Amino acid sequence: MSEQIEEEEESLFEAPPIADQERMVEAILFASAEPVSVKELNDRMPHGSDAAEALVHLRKRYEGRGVRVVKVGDAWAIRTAPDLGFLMQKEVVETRKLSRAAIETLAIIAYHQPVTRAEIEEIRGVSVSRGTVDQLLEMEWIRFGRRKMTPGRPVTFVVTQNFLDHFGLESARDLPGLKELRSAGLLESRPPPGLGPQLTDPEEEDEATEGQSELFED
Amino acid sequence: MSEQIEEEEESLFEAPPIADQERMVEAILFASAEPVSVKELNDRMPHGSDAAEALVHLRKRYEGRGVRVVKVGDAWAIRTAPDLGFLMQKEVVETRKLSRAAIETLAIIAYHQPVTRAEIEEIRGVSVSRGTVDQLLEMEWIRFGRRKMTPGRPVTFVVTQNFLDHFGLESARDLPGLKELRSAGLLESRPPPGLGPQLTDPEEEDEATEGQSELFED
Amino acid sequence: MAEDTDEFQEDQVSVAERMAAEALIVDVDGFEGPLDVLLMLSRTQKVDLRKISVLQLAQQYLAFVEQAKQLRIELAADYLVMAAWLAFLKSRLLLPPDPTEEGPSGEELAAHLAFQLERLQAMRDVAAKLMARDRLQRDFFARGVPEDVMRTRKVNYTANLLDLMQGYARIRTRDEFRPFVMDRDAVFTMEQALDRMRGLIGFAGSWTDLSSYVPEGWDADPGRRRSATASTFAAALELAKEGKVELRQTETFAPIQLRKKD
Repeated sequence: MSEQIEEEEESLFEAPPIADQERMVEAILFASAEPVSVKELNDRMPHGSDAAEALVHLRKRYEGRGVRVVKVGDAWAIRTAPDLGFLMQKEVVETRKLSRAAIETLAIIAYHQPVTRAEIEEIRGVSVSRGTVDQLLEMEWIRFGRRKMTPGRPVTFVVTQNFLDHFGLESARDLPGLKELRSAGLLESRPPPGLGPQLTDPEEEDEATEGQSELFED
Repeated sequence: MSEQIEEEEESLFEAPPIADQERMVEAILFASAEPVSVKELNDRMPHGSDAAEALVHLRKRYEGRGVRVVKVGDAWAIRTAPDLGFLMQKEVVETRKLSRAAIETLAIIAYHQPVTRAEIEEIRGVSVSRGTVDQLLEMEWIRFGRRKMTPGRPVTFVVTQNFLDHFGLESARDLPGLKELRSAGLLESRPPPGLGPQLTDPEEEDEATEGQSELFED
Repeated sequence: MAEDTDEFQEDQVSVAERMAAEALIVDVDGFEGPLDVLLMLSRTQKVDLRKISVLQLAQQYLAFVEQAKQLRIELAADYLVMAAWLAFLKSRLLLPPDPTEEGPSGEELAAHLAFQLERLQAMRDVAAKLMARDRLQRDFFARGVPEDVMRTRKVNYTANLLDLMQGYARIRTRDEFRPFVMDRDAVFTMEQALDRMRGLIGFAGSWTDLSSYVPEGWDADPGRRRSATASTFAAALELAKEGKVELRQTETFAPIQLRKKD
């Protein structure tokens, strides 16, 4: 290394070839903790170097690359290309069980669709928070159905194809009924008489099939 | 809408063109002072990317430039070309001066790894002070390897990725003079005559090779 | 004439040797043990370490220790151990081998010492080569402004069909919902069995069939019998583990017997 320095000192006024100067600028910008001005580059490079010209070449070389040579104030630095900023993030994916409120709301929508918020609340016996519905919408497990032809024309919710895919169902009609839930041991006791599966409520039936067929339209 | 989602999900598994992957590897390596493993590169890049292949291209691209793409164990880093060190006086970090004992201990660990403290002492003919080993551990140039399958199951020492990085080695196999030492039989642990073949039982040999490969695993 | 020169050279060497030895003694603290001193001494022989005269080396070392004693320099124990070992080695090398004596020959020991010296020298050489390499942040450099990798947490919520159905079932049967529990009528728990047996083993001085501990009224219905037998067996194992009873069984599937342990 010392030989090299000597050589350079000998050739005091002969600048290294521009390609070498470009390499030097590249190395300095890479290793520096702060942007480096043209003056400092020239001070650090062998006598007679022209950092400004080397920078023009270097800048061109990095065009379209993963990093770019950028001007910061009156100094120069190497920075990540803006479109690759996403690589500087590491996503940690965590899988969590849906909350009980969300599961119940989802279940009601699946079994009763199309169903309004008021109906969900009536079935659950508690109010449904905005966050729960939003979460299910965001997950694309439910979506808005058509408005109900009742006073106020409330919006309804239906389940999506995504929902069916996730739960491995061909249609919402494949969801087991209460009787099957019971025989599968998921229900302990018989429901009080009169509270039978509302899925077969004649009044609702039309709406339900309509809503369900809607699912397969799009 | 659902169709669109499906499409997006499909394209999740279609890797970006290799030229783009090369840019991404470039950006990640430039952004990191520490070597980045191929696994981490793949984890951070879009699904289906092949960082190893992109690295082949990138390495070639930087041949002869002011910075180079270097392999450190099973990780990769960008480092300035060694011939330009003279430009970087400002960036020089003074490393603590190592004692002669520490330097010798380090070399013995590097060339004989995995090696126990007793073996180091055998080679140097003097006991190894706690401080020497502690200093090397603290510098993260050595770490504990797996225990040896000999009576007492002593711990062993191996060199780290930091060690390789610091001395510009791709792997411990590239240590200077390693081949010559091996062919001269100077890396064998030859037991003192009369002590029986305690140290060279075949199990040990396995351990030794395993230990070396261990370096390249993590 | 030729002889003269030789003599002269020999003299020269011995002077150099003497000076080296003195330097060694003065410097004894700077040395890293007896092997290091031996390596230093061996350099005066100016030969390949593999062909070194161990005998001569041993003599040099012993002279070194002798001189150190005269200068009343306190030598660490391992220097003296080495001196004793080298004196032993010297005697082995000088005396004709005794065929009745077991153990390694003088030549073997000498060869090993030469190997150790060569290996130590080799390690020193590569250590120097290693330290002379281009080094990070001295000759080549890492990125000056590393960018932090932001860690973002993304939560994926999930549920399965069972969650969904259980959720629905919970709502539909809310009024008469109770958590799903097994019908315990036909279950004899291990705690019950253990309580029962703790009371009974006091009387089990001789080998008794385990099945006789199954409580009355539990042997008619097969379901109840199974449960009681299983829990009694588990309780017997627990008591054996506590060292309160001994168990034995003559062969596979034969009745299990137990008795109190004193």
